[in-house]
Amino acid sequence: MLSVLASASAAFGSVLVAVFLARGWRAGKKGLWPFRAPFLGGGISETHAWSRFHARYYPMTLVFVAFEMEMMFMYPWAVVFVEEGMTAFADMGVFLGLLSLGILYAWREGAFRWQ
Amino acid sequence: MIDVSSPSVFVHVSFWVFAAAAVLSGWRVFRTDSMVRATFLLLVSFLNVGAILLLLGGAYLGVALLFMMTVEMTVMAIFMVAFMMNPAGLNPMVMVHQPRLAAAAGWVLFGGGIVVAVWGRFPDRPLEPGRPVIVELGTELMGRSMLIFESAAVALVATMIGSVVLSSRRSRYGEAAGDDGSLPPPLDPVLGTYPTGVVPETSTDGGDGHGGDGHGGMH
Amino acid sequence: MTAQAEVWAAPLLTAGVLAAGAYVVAVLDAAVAAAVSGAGIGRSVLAGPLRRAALLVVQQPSATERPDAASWALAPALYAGLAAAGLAVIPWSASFSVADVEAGIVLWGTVESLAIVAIFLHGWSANTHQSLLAAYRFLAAGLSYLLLSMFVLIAAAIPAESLQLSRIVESQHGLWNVVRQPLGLPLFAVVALGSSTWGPLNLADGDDLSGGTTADVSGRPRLVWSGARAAMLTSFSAMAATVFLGGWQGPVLPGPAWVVLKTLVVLAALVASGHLFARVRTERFVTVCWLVLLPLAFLDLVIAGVEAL
Amino acid sequence: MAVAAVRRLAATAPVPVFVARGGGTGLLPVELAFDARLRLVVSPRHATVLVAAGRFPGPLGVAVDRVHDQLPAPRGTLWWTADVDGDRPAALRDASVVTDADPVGSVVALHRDLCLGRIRSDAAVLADDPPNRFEGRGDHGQGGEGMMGGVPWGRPMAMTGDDRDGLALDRLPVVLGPFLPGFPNGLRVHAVLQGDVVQEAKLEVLDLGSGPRLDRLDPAAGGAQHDLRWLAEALRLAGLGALAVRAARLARAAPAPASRAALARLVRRSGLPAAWSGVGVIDGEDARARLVRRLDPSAPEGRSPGPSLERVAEVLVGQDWSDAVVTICSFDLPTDRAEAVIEAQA
Amino acid sequence: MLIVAAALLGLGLWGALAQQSIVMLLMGIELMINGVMLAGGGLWAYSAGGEPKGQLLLILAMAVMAIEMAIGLAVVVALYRARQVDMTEGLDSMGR
Repeated sequence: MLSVLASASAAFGSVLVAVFLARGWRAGKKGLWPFRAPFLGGGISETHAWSRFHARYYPMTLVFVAFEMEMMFMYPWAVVFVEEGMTAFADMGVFLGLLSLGILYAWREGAFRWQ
Repeated sequence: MIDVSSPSVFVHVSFWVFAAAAVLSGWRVFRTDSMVRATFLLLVSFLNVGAILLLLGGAYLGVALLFMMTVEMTVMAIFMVAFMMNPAGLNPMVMVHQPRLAAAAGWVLFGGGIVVAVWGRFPDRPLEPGRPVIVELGTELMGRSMLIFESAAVALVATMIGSVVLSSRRSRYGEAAGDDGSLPPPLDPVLGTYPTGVVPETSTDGGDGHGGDGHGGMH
Repeated sequence: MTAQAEVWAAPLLTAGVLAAGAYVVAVLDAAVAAAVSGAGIGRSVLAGPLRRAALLVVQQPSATERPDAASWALAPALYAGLAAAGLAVIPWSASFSVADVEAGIVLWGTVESLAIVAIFLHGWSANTHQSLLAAYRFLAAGLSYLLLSMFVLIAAAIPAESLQLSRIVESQHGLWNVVRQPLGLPLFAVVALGSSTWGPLNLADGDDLSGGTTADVSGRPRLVWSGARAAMLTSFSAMAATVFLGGWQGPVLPGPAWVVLKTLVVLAALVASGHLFARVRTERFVTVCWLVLLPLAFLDLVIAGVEAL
Repeated sequence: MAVAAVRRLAATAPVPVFVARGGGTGLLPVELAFDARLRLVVSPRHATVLVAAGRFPGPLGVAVDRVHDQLPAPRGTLWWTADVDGDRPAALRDASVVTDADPVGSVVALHRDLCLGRIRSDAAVLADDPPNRFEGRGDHGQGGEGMMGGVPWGRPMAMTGDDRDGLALDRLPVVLGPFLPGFPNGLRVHAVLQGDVVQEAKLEVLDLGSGPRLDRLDPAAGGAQHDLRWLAEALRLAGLGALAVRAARLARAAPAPASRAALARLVRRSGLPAAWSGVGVIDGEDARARLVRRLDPSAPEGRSPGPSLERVAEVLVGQDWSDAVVTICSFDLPTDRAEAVIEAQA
Repeated sequence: MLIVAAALLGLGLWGALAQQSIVMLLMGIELMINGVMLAGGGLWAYSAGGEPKGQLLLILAMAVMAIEMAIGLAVVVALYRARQVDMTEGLDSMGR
């Protein structure tokens, strides 16, 4: 675990330093105003791009969080699968069945489409 | 695997680094203007607690916390940006109420925690190194705690359904809006009053009065 | 190797492999592009990546009116760090891996989900329109493909009776997972393309949004970001080779050579797919992911389960 | 020393070129698209050389000025035109002018000289002013007032507005184009985006001027050439850059039917038709149908000028911006690109 | 260990009580659960001898957090859709 952390932080640190050296802490103060305008193909924007962004796929993300949590039970389950045999297999059936139910319902409600 | 019963100096140092980072980022969550930063600062706090759990020998618990919280905070960020005014903190802001009471309550809880931590008596039964914690968890799930585990699964499916019911469009438009799922009603009925192609004005009255600081005066 | 030496050697090894991997990705990419475009592969393919990198070093770094400067620098750094973390758990031979973490595949899940955060931050921080649009459409896809990866990795863990990657490699003795669980590798390839926003799943940096999250990035920050993307693709290929192609196992050659060889094969396939398949539409991808690919991942798990009984 | 070596290496890199197409150029300038010494890029931030191709009267010139100032240093500009006496926006005042059919040599030389420091990087042409004055104003000296008001760092924040799904979040009024990937010459979109969805759209074609043309379509094969140029643009949009180069190479002259069929096969296998199905439907025809029609070498080559801008604007409303770009690209909009074919066939 | 956990709990409570916005309130609650996780992990490792039930408990705490967040955010969407409310003050009278 320590080596993972060491590798990750080494790569992280060196890249962070590289980017800061290149761009500086105050990236917002570098360059002339026309250079810093957002690229819109020669067009312009009146407002900041940062806004209350309407992502439209909210239900999908919430289904995803619940789903993800279910998966957290699956990891230890996979480890003892062979040991437990049929019990674990039946359990998997119940589990996947429940998940499919959730997905089917979300799909019927159109959670995966948003336009 | 780290020996919990006799940790090395390195483990002690790492613990205090992670702990300090967790508390510091937890505090910064409520002190930053940008909602995206706030969310990911909370994530940093979680990641540090995950790292501490790993130090404690929770080989699965720690990583699971890292994984789960990353996902949750990513989703959180979407909502933070969408449902907070001024999500990027372009104008510095303070949006609090009853700050004194809240701070006092926080300090009291902290003090109570310290009392419990320092004077409380806990059994001294440390985790033996080399214990197969992941396999044990799996066996526990399949054995004695099967019911708990299954009911958690059911609760989560209920959560899925509940959150879809609450957040999907159908709850507003109902069946009448369309016959294929919650396919959005066509845009025109809603925006029908505007001829397409009109360049909008950006005056504040284009919205619903959300602009400005009308919210602050409600209390 | 002693524990102390390992901690010092680990960053050097992973960084070296990732740098080499990023270069190989650039060369492969140029070669496939030349072949597909009908120009023929020339000698410039080898020097090309270095020249382009040199140009980015010379170029003025971009700025925008009011970016989130800290996050803008943090995003590529986080992304590169994740590629390194992912690579660190890959076993190179029966006896050596940088860090054979007990919950290796869960750690990989963390890498994938944090990669989503890194890409989103990269698009958000610039405070420009096209990068913001790209960040959000990527997020929709990212939250969809992540589940596939969990399922196929759990399926691989079943016969190994462990979440540890070395055990997963050992469990493939005699029969690789790519045969035993035929759905695993293609589904994992989808995750790999998504996490490095490559080819048909290049939703974050797509040309239709003028480069997406990189639309307003130039110079060294852009070099670092492209390098990190290529490094991420390398890490994913190594992971695919480990989990589905038997990792270090193979006759005659030593273990590490097999890992490199198999990684290159996966890498070539992934890079080629980038020039042969068009970018997917976000909304359609999300639907297909949940309604077609996810049931396939269920099936993969069932196949693995039946086999293990 | 090391810096000089890096600069020498950079000078030999394939030149990243951003092309701004003005009047009289038709579609994607194929001469630039398939040469291995160049690399067409989609954002000025990625380029060292700006090639302004054709005529730039009035507002089109202003757009070129904006893009010109967004190129990072070292940057240079080349005006590729058949009419040196035409309007010359500020960005092109000091640009080298190329009138011959093949500007690649000049672009490469310009890039080399820039990287080696033999010539100075182009200076900005627009005034160094923020969009709005803000310094020292407002509650915190950054131009903002209260929670949402003022002009923090020079721009106001977007305000909320109604949306079809009942969540009234921020609306972003933007003017996009004309130099975006997939956009025909001179097209500009005035749009209001809520999230990534287009809420309102108005299309406008900027004045493209008149005079001699840059593109020389073969009158006999003009339709096929035009189709291939269009295809190159579309493939680039879909992330298939290598296939786009292939299409551009074929578009140089009257293409052989066999090589055209081979390209069509590759495009069909790429999944692009599937990705475009259901996008931008007008008169029951979607972007996929328009793509497939152009892939077929035996199809009649006559082109109608396409739907009116108003009808396209109607289709854009309700799509997300990525789909809107595909929709715009999929038509022969009544701008310069259609005009070129009609001229060639006349 | 427990002191750090207490600090996180305190911070979380302060955040949850002081913040006006519903989403920020959720963040405060999450931070409190974070403290609970830390305390639980510490007790599991030092006082429960690595009993598997302790692990299960912590995983369940994670599940509670996920459920809390999913439902909480869904409520935010529903409220905002219905009444354009995103502040706790806007909820003074539920029947409105």
